[in-house]
Parts: sequence; C-alpha cells; structure tokens
Amino acid sequence: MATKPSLSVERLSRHFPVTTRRWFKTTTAVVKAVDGISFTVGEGETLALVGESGCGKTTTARLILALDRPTSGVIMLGDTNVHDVTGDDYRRYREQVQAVFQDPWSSLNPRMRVREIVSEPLVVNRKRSRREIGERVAEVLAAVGLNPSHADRFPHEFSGGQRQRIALASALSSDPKLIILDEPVSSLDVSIRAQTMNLFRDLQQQFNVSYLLIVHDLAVARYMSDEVAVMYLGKIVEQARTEALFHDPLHPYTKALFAAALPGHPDVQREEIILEGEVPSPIDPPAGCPFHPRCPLKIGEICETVVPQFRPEREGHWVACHLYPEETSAPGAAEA
Amino acid sequence: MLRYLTKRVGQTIFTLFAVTLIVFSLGRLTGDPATVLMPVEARQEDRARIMQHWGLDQPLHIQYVRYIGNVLRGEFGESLQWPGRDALELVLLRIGNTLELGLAALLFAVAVAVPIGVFSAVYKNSFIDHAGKFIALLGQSLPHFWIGIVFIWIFAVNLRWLPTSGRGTWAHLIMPAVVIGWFQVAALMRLIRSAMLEALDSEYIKLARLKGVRERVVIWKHALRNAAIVPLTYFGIMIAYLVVGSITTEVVFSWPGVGLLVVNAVTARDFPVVQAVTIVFAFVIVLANLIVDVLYGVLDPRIRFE
Amino acid sequence: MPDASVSAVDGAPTGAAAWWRRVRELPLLPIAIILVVLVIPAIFAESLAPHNPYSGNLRARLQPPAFLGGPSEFWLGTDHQGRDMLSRIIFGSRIAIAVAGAGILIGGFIGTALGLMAGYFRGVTETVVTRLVDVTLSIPAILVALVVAAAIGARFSAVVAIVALVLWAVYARQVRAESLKWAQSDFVARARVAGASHFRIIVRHILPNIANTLIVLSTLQVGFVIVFEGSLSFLGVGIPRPNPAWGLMVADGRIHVVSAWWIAFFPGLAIMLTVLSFNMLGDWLRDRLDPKLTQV
Amino acid sequence: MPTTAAVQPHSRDRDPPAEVILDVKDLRTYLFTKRALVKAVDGVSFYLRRGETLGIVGESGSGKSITALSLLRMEPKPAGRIVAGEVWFQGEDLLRKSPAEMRRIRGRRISMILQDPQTSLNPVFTIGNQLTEAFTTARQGISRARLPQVVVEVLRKVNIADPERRVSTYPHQLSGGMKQRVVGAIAISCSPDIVIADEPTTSLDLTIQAQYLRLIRQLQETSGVGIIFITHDFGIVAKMCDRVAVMYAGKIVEHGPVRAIFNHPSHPYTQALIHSVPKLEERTERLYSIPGQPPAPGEALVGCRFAKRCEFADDRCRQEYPPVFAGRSGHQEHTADCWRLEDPTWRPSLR
Repeated sequence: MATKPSLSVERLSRHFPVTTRRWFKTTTAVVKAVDGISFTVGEGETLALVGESGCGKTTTARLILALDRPTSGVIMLGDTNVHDVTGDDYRRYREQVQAVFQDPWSSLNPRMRVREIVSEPLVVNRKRSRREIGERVAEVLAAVGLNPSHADRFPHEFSGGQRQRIALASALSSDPKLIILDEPVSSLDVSIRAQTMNLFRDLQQQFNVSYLLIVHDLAVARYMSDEVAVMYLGKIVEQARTEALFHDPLHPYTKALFAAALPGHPDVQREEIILEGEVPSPIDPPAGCPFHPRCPLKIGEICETVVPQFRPEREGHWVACHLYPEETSAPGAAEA
Repeated sequence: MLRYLTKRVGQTIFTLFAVTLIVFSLGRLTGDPATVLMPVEARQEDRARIMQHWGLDQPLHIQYVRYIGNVLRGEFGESLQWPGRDALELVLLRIGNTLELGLAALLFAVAVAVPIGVFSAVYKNSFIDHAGKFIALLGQSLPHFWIGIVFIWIFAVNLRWLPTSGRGTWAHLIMPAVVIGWFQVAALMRLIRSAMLEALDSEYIKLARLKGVRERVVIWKHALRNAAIVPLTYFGIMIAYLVVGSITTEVVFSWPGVGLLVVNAVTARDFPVVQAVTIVFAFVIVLANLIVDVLYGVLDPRIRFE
Repeated sequence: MPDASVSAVDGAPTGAAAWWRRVRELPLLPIAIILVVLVIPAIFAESLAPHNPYSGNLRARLQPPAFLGGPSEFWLGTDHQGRDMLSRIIFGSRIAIAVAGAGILIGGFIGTALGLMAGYFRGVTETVVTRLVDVTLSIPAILVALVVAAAIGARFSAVVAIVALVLWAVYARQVRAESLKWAQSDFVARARVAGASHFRIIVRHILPNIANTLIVLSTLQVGFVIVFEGSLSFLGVGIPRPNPAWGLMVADGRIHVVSAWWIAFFPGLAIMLTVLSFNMLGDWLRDRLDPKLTQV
Repeated sequence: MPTTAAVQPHSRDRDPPAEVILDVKDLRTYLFTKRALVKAVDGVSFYLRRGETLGIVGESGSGKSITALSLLRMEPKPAGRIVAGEVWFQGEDLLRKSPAEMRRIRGRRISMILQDPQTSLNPVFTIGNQLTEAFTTARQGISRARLPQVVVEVLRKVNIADPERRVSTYPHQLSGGMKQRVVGAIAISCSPDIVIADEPTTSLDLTIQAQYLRLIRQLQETSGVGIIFITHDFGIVAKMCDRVAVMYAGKIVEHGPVRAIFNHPSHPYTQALIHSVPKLEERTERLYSIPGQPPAPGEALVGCRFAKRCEFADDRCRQEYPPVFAGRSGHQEHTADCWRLEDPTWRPSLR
C-alpha cells in the first residue's frame, strides 16, 4: 500500500456449488472457497498470502491467473479487468501475469526442451521474431544462473532447485508485471531453499516485478514479503506491512499461527496457544466470525452472530476481529 | 452407497437400451428389414404378419418403440431355421449349457490365477514370477479356436484321454473349460500381480509389519484384501470375454450351448434367433457387471460409506 | 523422484558401438518372427508363394506336408480343395496386416481424439465419451459381428468397422485417463497462464506425453486384432471365402483334424507366432516406455 | 565411526545418568540397485537413553529414514541390505535376531510412526480393527472381552473425541490429523520402550502440527518412552529434542545436545543449514545460501561428503574422511566430523 498498486483485487469471491443427494432429496450447498477478499500488490513488491490448507489462497491464485472465473468481484491489473478482456488485451494480460508453481517435477513438460519451456509465453503471443526470442531466452536463463547450453536439454536432466529456476526464467521471459509464486520452495530440499529464495528476491529487483507469494511457512513469508495477508476460511483476517504484522499480530488466529510455528532456536519461549479442533468445513462455515469456534479469545455472543468487519486498526494494519471494535461512527453494519 | 447403486442401475438400463438400438439399426442396415427377418421363400401372408409384428410399415421411431415393446415382452419372433419354434425359447433352452461351461471356465481361471498372481508378486523376479509371466503371455497369444483343435488332436485323437466333443460327463467339460479359462488366467494373473505389488509397497503394509504382524497375515489379509478389489473391476470385462470365448469354443467342441446355436443361426441367416441371442447375452453381461459393481461397493468401504 | 542432475546425453557413447549396443537391446526374436511370418510374406507374396492360393488341384487333396512324406512341391501340405497351404498362409498375412492396420488406424485415431477431448475439457464431453466407452466395452464385439453377418453377410469392410468399433473405446478409455492426469499437471496450468490455446495445449503439451502410451497400446492391440479377426473368420462371420484368411483356414481344417491335422495347425501357428511376437514386443515397449500402463 | 575418534561418547553419561537403551554402532545399509551401489547409511553410530528424545536431521536422501527402518530390520527390500553394524537393545544385538524374534520386538518394544497418515492406515479395515490387531499380535494377554475397552482407552489417550464411535469408522472418514493420532495410538498401544517418529507432522497443517507435537510431549511425559525423531526441520529439533544427530549423505556429520548444536554448530554443513533457514522471530537481512546440490544417490564419494559445497574445504577434505572431533561447545557429548576442528580455536564464519 506504500507504492502504487500493480494488481488490485476487490471483493473477490469464488463459490463452488456442492450437490448432495440422499434418498432422492437433493440439497445444494455452497463452498465459499474465497469470500469477498480485497487486497493490492504494490509495484515491485511482494505480498504474501498466508494460511493453512483449505483457506482459499490457492483458489485466489487461480482466479488471478484466470484459470478460474470468480463468482463476484474484480481483479484489476493496471486498468484492465482480468475477466472482461478478450483478444489482444487478453493476450497482453497473459504476458503480464505469470506463475511459478510448487512442484518443480510436474510444472515442466518432460517432453519439451528448456528453450521451448522458457520461450512459451513469447511464442504463443507471437509478437517477437525468432531471433528476439532466442536472445530473450539466453538473457533470462543467464539471469537465473543457468548457462545457454542448458537450453537444449530436457527437464529430467535437472534437479529440483534448477527446475524451479527454469520455471522462474519462463515466467520472467515475457517481462511480466506480476508473478504468482505458489509455495515455490516448499518441495525443495532444505539446503536448496535459501539459494532459491535469494534468487527470487534478487530478480525481483532486477526485473522490477511484483510477487504474490502463496505460502504456509510464516518464516518464509517474513523473509520474502513486504506485506502479509493472513487468510482463514476464505477470508482475509489480518493484513499489514510485514514487519508491523510480525512485531504485533492482532488477530487471535494470527497469534495462534505464530505460536504454533516451530522455533528457530531451542531457547525461544513463546506463549503457548494451541487451537483445539480443526478448520471447519467451508461447506457449512460457522455463523458470525468464521474463527469463533476455535478462538481462545472469544469475547461473547457477538463473535457467534456478527461477521467482524475488515478495517484498519492502525495505519496500514487491517484486521477483522471484534476485539478491535470501531471507535466511532461508521454506520452500516458488518458486511459479508 | 445408495447413490452409487442408483447410478449403476441407471447405467445398466442405458447400456441395455444402447444394445437394442444397435441391434435394431443393424437389422435395418440392408434397407429392407423384411428380407432380413424372413426366409427368402416366405409366403405373402407370412410377410404381412411379420410386417405387422415389427411395425415395418411405420416410421422408424415408431418401429423402434414397437421393437422395444416386443423385446421387453420377450417376443423376438419365430425362428426361420426351425419354423414354428420361438427364438427366445430356443435360446433359453440352451443357455444353461453355456452358463455351465462359463462357470467352469471362471472357476478354473480364478483357481489358477489367484495363487500364481499372489506368489509372483510376493516372490517378484523369482522362478514362479517368470513362469507366471510366460503363462500369461502364452495365454493371451493363443487363439481359442485353434488351441481347442490342437487339444482335440492331442488329448482326444491321439491320446484318447478325453472325448472329442459334445456334452455329457465331466470329462466333456474339461477341455472346453480350460480353453476358455486360459485366456482369463493370463489377464487375471497380471492384474492380481500388479495390484498385489502396489499393495505390498504401501505404507499400511509397512505399518502392519511394524506392528509385528506375521508375514502370512500381512500378505493374505492386509494386502490381498486391498488387491482383490482391483481385479474385481475387471470381472465385468472378463464375463464379456467368457461369452466371446464360449462362442468359438462351443463351435470347436460342438458344445450344445447358445454359442453353437447362434453360429448356426448366422449361417442359416436366422435373424430372429441371432437377435434373441445377442440381447440375452447382453442382458447376462450387463447384469453380471451390475452384480460385480454392487460387490465392489460392499467390499470397498470408501464406496460403501460414500 | 531421483535427482537426475547428471545428463543422460553426456555420458552415452556415440557412433557405431552405441548403435550396435542399442540394436542388441532390442527384442530380436519377436522382431524376426514378425518380419518372417508377417511383413516379408505380405510384401513379396507373389514371388514367395509357390502356388496359386485360390485354386487347387482336386487330385492333390489333403496331401501331408513334404517333411511328413507328402509331395515335395507342397511344403506344408494341401487342404481339402488341394490348395497349397504354404501359399495360402503367405497370402493370408496380407489380410492380417490389412485388418490390423486399418482397424487400429481408424479406431486409434477416433479413440485418441475423443479421449483427449474428454480428459482435457471434462464436463459434458467427458460424460458422453465415458458412457459410450462403457457401453461399447460391455457389449462383446463378436455379438455385433454376428448380427452384422446375419444381416448383410461376411465382408472385409464390416470386419474393419467392427475392429475399429472395439478399439476406439479401448483407446478412448486409456487416453482419457492419461490426458486427465496431464491436464491437471502444473505445466499445463503454466501453459494456460502463458496464454497457450486449448489446441496448442492438447497438441504440444498433452499429446507428446501420451505418445508412449499410444505406441505400447497399439503394439499390444495388433495381437488382439489378429486373434479377433481370426475368431470372426473361423466362425464364418469375418473375411468371406475363398480369401486365405488364417482363421478361415483353421475353420476348414477343423472337420479334417483326424485325417489332416496340418490344415488347421499351420495357419493357427502363424496366428500364434505373430500374436506372441507382438505381445512380447508390446511388453518390452511397455517396460521401456511406459511402466505405469496397467492391463490393457 | 573411525578409530581416531577423539571422544568416546558411550563411556560417559550426562547428569543424572540415564540408562542407554539403544546403542547403534557403525550401521551400514546399502542399496544394491541395478544402476549403482547406493551407500544410503554409511557407518552411523548413535545411542538413545530412556525417556529422551533424539533428533536425526537431514535432507531427503541423507539416509535418515533408512537408518530408522534399519533399526527395526525393515530396510527397503529387495535392494536394501544391512551390510554391517550392531544395534544393541536391552543387551541384545537386533541385527543378530531371527525374523520371528524381530517380529516380537516390533510394535511391542520398538514402534514407529510413519510419515504419511493418509496412506499408512489400511483403507479396508476399521480403526478399531487395526488397533485391535496391534494388541492381539503383540499377545499382551488381554482377554477378548476386554479388548474393545482397551482400544477405546488408547484412542482416548491420543485425544480422539468420542472414541466409542470412532472405533467403527474407516480411515477415509477421518481427517489427516485424526488419522495421524490413530497411527500414534497404534504406536503406543503396547507401551514400547522406543518410538521412532519418521517426519510425523510434515503433511499436517501448522495448527494441527502443534496439537500433535503437544500430544507426543504429553505421551512421553506420562510413559517415559524414548523417542527418535526423524526430520528435515531444525524447528522440530529445537522444539522437541534433547539431542540431535545431523546426517549428510549417509553419515552423521555432527552430534550433540540441542543447545550445544544451535549455539556452537561445529560442522560447516550444520552451520550453513542453521543460517540458511529464515527465522520467524527476527528479520533476516540475507540468508546464507549453500552452493551446489546434495550428492546424487550412487555418486562415488571420497573424503568429506560436504567438501564440494564447503567454503572451508581443502585438498585433505576432498580426499580423506575426517575422524570424529570434539565439538566447539566443549560439551562432552558434542562431536563433529570435520578436519577444521583439528584446530580447537577454529571458528567457522560463513560469508
């Protein structure tokens, strides 16, 4: 929020209908995988979406990548609404938003040479000559620390860390504004993670690209991102600049996540907050605050009935929790 | 489970309709179904009667509705080869013999394939595994009709151990059942082997061993119980193959079953009998598939408690 | 997954030695049998066959093979019409190749196309294709062949059509399962993010990854088609007489099994050797190219 | 370990002295694959005291899981074979036991929790069934009539709500966290002396992981079981373990009490790993990035396994495997295999 936004998401929702038949009675329920979230990714910055499995972070990524259509809400990249564009505008969008996925073993086509993999975003959008494409491939391969001779090899000749570099080279080739990093290091060996994360950070500066980082590891989020949004059951419950959030988490769920995270040293003493139970099913989410059944700091009935509003508790530090009531005015009750 | 069952029953009905549709359209391929459904020397009044029975003067969709009606009532018309005999009656008269042969073949296949499949998975790359692979390869490469004749030449003509053909004592059953069953041994054995290998490689088998469970129990209880579900899906296709096998094999051994009946009927251009056989066979196969699916649902708790 | 950072290409020796090593790894016996029994006779039938396969000498009926004391001009003996068995078997290879080739090409093409679409687009396409596959596979094709033969008689084109009818379902089922798997892979998601069209994704991303499956499947299907065509011809609902189809020859020999076993034996042996070789070749290919392909 | 060892860990005990219940000496498990001989576990020695938690940390392919399986003679067949070593447990060498004797030890005296709860329960048997089997196989002398009650009790011990109802459910009806609790219940069912936990929380969500780790702690406090924790995560070690052994390419390269290792990591690999993991508690300006890749399985290894990626390596490191030296913390149990430790004043400082 400090710099001008590169991507902005407003009240984005993705609901999946679920039909269950029992004894010829059909009931239709709705899974609110993503439920009215809003955020922006600043230019050249990294926003981390943090949460446990099933919180909606991956669905959000798919919506932004236009692999799926939202139920409602808008995703704006610059002035274009992602899900409205067609033809040349659509192609331009495809050039400007790229992705690196979690599993380096399945994210590269085993039947394609590295050259074809890296140049694919350029080839399909047919705007450059073959020579330009060749130069660009050499350029991005060099940027990720691979040498030009690697371009003629197949993915199986590379290790996991190298494959993640190839995926990043491919993402960078069309000079995008935004790259979605979906758990980019979680399937890599521990000794490879640091070099990969450092590379991602270095290239962000070099190419002036924004990252949307989907991640479950809080320490990775702290190291990689400028801003962090914490998701729970399809909603963002807290969002702030990284250092502000890690210094003083406000939402009880964020606090519990921090408490649950593994320490960096045996002498680290933390408040013991262990949430009971598991994340409720998104088919039938709890009324009121979605976190109230597990919340150790529940303040009363209001948590069970009223959906807390997502609002700034401090400058740039937003939270959705009844512990932080609005001091004044702001009529119009909580919105879903 | 209920949802699973209704779905399967629905699919069964759909398949049966598809079969009738195929037979119906094939009967009208030549343009004039009357010539297919009647002997060449048919008299004018017979002609009229048949036209009326199948509604041949009506538009096609009406014909099909009438056709379905006739099929549902089991009226396939009169045999052309044996005038005066109802086609379905001829089929039902002989279906017992075919089922007898099919069952014997099935038992043979299961009795041979399950132990070989299990042992070749447990003792992978051992002698028994290689022997099993060879049997499987051979079984899938030998044409039934030919191996039947070779068997007759060896065991009946030269060695005189078994009767050449026909039905009667259990000795008559041996050769045709083995001939039909052999092909199934091959397929079933490979399936059980790969399902067992997969099961034996799983984490839950590792856990069972970590619990200190005996190897015998690990194999025959934990692994086979899981592995048995996989080949079960193949049983439906297997029954279809048994039918195919029974047709050629019945011809080779002059086994008085439906297969022999239908081949003779084809030679005699006895279309009513051919279509009765086809639909009865399709019914048997589809029903067997349904039973297998139900069994599958019962054996696999992941489906039972869907 | 293993960390395969070492290049497979770097270490491999090149030149004649490597070429020879690769040849030696091939399953030479099945390939040789296929060449000797099927391919060479089919190409050079006119020059290889010592006699006319269609007309025989009735005075030379049921002659035993030359090596069993028959006339030296009939290496494998003669049938009930005095036709030379060897010549008929040689010409029969053409029928086997024609039926297998045409059936696999037609059925394979249709099945692959539908399977790819079903696996990639999902939704209604998938439901329709899988339903049709299930129906096709649950009706034994031999029954369809019987009905067709009863309606219009035995014909070459009908045999090819029926083979294609079975095979499309086999291909569609396997291809759908495979393309479903690949369509969900991250590299397809990346291609879509890059802006690749559906056509490009199917042709450039999915098809190359199932090519091995198609090769293995097709090899294994050759054996099936030859046995299947043989069964139809044996029953008199496949290739019409007097064509020298192997299955027909076995059928001719059935009634003479007591007096002239060679009439049924040699054509059946030709079928067995061909099919066995293709199955061995298919198994070999499966181990090399596609170990995960289960029972076909 | 090589004979030039500077420290004899087995001869000394910490205060108060606790009984060593498992003593592994020079264990070697090789994988004889078609393509290569993989020395997955290449001369590993460690010990476990009653009631303590030992962490074995390493990356994938370091040999940590095969080490754990080898203790129970469950090395992956047919490629894997234990070629040398001793595993002393209650005065007996497990590597000399017959298969039948081993079976009586597995599950009863030493049990194991596997990594993936999704696949480690048999899908066609109920939870109750699989737990009952654990009791009956171990022949605990529990009467048939009392079995259901015992099963419910052990489920209650692992904090499964409504255990009476849960016994008749199948694995697929439970969440991942619940399944892992059931696996845990099977592991503790016969009150073993040692539980080996092979990355039991890697597939669990953060808050579920916290619940599970707390459960393990509680069970250990009440039963006094010794735990060997196999993990790739130093965070787990920091949270759960008393001592830690760091594995790299089939060898234990450093060993010692947790605080000694965290405060004075002595092997460059340990040092690099600790500095390459981002911290939650403080802002990290830049992580240390370890160059290169871990050795591929089957790669011929001479000298120190880490030499290729090590900033401090010299020619001797590349040619000769170092002996065991005392670690920099000065703690008597702290050891590391690194030539640099020859100079007791040496202080590794990573660039």
